[in-house]
Amino acid sequence: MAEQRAEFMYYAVTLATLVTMGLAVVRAILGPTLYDRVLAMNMFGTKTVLLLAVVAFLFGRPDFLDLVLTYALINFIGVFAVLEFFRIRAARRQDSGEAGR
Amino acid sequence: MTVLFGIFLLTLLLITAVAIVRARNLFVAVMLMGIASLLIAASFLLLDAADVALTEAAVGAGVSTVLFLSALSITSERERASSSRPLISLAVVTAAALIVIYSTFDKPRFGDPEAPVHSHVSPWYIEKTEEYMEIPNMVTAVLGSFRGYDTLGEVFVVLVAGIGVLFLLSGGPGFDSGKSPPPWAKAGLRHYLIPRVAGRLLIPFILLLGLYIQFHGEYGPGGGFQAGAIIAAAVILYALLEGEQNALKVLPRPVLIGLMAGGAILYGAVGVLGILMGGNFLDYSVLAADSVKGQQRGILLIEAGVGMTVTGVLLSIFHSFAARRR
Amino acid sequence: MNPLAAQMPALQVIVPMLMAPFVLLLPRGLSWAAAAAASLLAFGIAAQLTATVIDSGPVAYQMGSWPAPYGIELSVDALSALLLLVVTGASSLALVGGRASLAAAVGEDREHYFYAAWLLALAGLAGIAVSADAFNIFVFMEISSLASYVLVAGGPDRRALPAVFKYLIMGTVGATFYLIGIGLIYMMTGTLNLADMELRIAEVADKEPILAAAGFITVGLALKAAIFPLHVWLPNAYTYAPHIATAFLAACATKVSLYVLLRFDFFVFQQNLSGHAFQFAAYLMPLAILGILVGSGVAMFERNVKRLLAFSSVAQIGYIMLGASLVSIGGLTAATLHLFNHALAKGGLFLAIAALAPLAAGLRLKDMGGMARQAPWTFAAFVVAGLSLIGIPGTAGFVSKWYLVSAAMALGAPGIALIGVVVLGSLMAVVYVWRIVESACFGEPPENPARSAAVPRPLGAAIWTAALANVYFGIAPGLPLRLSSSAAATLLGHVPA
Amino acid sequence: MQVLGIYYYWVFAILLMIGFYAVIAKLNLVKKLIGLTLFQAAVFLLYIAMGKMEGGTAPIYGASAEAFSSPLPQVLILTAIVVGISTTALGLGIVVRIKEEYGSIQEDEIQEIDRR
Repeated sequence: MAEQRAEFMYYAVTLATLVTMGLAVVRAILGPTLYDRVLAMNMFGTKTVLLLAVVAFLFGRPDFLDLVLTYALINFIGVFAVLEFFRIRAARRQDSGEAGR
Repeated sequence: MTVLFGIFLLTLLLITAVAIVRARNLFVAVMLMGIASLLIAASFLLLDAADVALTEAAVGAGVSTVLFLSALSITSERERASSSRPLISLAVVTAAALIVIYSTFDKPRFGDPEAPVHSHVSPWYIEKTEEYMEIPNMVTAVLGSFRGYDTLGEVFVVLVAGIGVLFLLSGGPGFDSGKSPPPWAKAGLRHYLIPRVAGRLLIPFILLLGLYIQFHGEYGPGGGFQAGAIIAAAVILYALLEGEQNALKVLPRPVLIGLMAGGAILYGAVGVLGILMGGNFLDYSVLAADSVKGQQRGILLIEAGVGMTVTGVLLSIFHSFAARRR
Repeated sequence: MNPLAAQMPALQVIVPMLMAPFVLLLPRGLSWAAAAAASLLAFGIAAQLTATVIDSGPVAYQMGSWPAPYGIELSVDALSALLLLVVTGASSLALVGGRASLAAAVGEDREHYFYAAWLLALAGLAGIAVSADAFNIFVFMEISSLASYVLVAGGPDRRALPAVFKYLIMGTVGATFYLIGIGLIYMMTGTLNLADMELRIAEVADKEPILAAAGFITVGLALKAAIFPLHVWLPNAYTYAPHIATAFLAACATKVSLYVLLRFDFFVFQQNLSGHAFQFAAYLMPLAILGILVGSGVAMFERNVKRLLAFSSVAQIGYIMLGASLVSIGGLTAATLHLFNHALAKGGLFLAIAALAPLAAGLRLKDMGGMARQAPWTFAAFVVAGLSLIGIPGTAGFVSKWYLVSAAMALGAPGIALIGVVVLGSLMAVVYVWRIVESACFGEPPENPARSAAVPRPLGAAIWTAALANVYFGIAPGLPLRLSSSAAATLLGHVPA
Repeated sequence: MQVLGIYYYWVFAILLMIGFYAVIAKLNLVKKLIGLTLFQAAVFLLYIAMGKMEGGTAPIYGASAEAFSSPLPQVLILTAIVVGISTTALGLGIVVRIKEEYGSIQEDEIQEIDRR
């Protein structure tokens, strides 16, 4: 009984996560600004981490949590790469703006 | 229920793919690529491919995003003018799609345990991994030993990509070692307090995770390639935080080239050792008195070689791109 | 048997392959020597393997000592031996002769990357030739392709870059098509080993996935082999690559893809797809004929010498396909023999171009003026190789065309038309080779006199080796003929009578 | 289960074609590379889907696992993913050099410059 209830919960959580992922994708595609999309991608990464964690339990292979950890850290680095990209872009625009003047 | 999950993820994937092709801004396309890659990785996990899911996430969402962004920050992010001959292209594509869909008629039922894929070669691997190697992860067993020659080839594909990027970006008008890059190019995110603190805190853990994935690959999902990508990602994170120049001080270019060449040589040397000890190339069972021990030792060594080469190549490529920003 | 002899198929690949990372680590001055030594050693191994194959038939090798369908198997038969000779021979000649020319094109500070990539291209091509595993062929195809992108990108002209980008895109699409094809076959048979595949595919031969797989593999490999109309990446890639790299790639890169195509068509599909002979005749023969005519036709009007020769390569690939599409002993002998002979002729021509290039800045026809007087010996070798390309009796090119013509003759009436095509193609070759000779002998020398007329000794030696080989194999075609007729017999042995 | 099976192959076909369309129709070189990545990803999906076995689990010996999905397609795709990223990296290197030499990453503009 308890197991069944746990499995039901796993399914419910997975479903909820999937819906959130869908929403994040919608935001990423619609935009409108770049920052919306960056945020959406970051959120999507987080949701993937959650999804995989739940699925690992659902499949009865909790050893897959290693994978989840990797996803979380990779996602983190991805955000930093984007931040650096924005920084360089801003700096370059400033440079070329000054050169233009 | 899992059927529904699968269908949902795949549908999202298709929508994202269309959005990627339609996006005018290349930066947006790269962001969406990251999402698509995570969707693919999640689908892989639902299909029982844990190792592949790990690789796809590390490569698709991690490495390839970083590479595309580095390239975009040198080139430009707007896509001008749309497409050439869209109608002809669409016709070609539709024709090819019909052939592909035609080809899926009369294929074995999805998941059928009697399908040739599951009944011919695979059962041998599933059965013999235990007997010959005594390691739980069959993917690592097949990758490292049964089809170790493919993996050797894979390492050299990575190596040639590294050589190629180094070759291309060590010439041409953008290459000028005498000129120092503008101050903004080398600063990194050093002046932003929160990213810096949070990032620096995480680097050791990422390195630790990388080492874990490297040496745990025989027991769980993971292995040299994934570990190499993760370790490279940790160093790239350091470079993003502290500036590329400082990362080069920690791991200078010659060290990186040494890593990439050394890993490939290590892999090859293990293979040649097999010949010298009286077996065939890449025969690990002769490496120790006990053939099971020999196999385990061989797989451990070649995975280390893969990890070294991948780390070296990814970092060399990253630095080559970063050096071009001016 | 000597224990090392049993390891030859593996050594053939790993000698050049493992030398590549060492080239990265060695002091800069040694990189050329290391590359040339590894390449010569590989040539020695290829010669040894050829001798073994001639003496005692095909050699098989189990990687990692795992039994065949589970582990990866290597196998060397007459066809692969022929190809190995071409690949390692072209690489060795080009490397030995090409040091100065490459240093000028690539620049000494990044030379070592170039030589490492060269070795990996060589290892990749050799790896395809010895492999008996469908997926392993894909992996080595990618090594050789990525490495050859690097080689082409080493060209001094900036136009090399768009050319190599196109090459990369089309090459990757081709390789991915091939991957889809073997995926579908794997889905239906559960195996990747070619010999095992041949057995197991018989049960499912008429299912749709196999038909689609045949299509994907053929199109993918045709892209890589630059079979007309999928050749568009080739002319620019050959034109803007460093001259020595062009000599190497023109001699063997597309040939290896052709080899894989032949292997799949004859070993895996031929006996299993109904009406296969008909398919060959129906689809590949017209393409081969069009390739010969269009390639030669464009070459006749081309003004850049390297591009002219590149279009001629498209035509020559047409001859090889034409021979194969006859699906007869004679046709296949002619095809495999032409594979060898064309490599000799084209390799020699491009090597000579490398020697003449410093004298003729843009390598357009009008830049060639006075070449025959400025560098008479080199130009004489160029003419010898050119005659072989045309197929003049006494040169290697004649032998393969002769076999092609006699194979076509066996067909009866339709064969006459094919002979017509071969003769017409050869006449067109006379025209485009003559255009070069004409401007070199009678053209006005360019206004600024040449910077240096001296051809480096090793390059001269390499050019004359190639030219004399063209004559030698034209008069005594024993070795390649033996290999190619044995290869033809093996290929046809897989076709039900 | 069968619906999902068919759906996997259809998604493979459609994704393949979306990527292929981007490769042949788009003029921007980076976009071409992005298309190439999608194109290859579709093939990965084909292989992994054929390796799935009903009732199987990931091919790692575990406490309760008895039936396993096939490890071989997974190994092949691991290699293919690595090959894919290598190609992309080399392609991006070429694009960067093209941008420096021509000041553009649009195919039509580059052809225009060369014709001059």
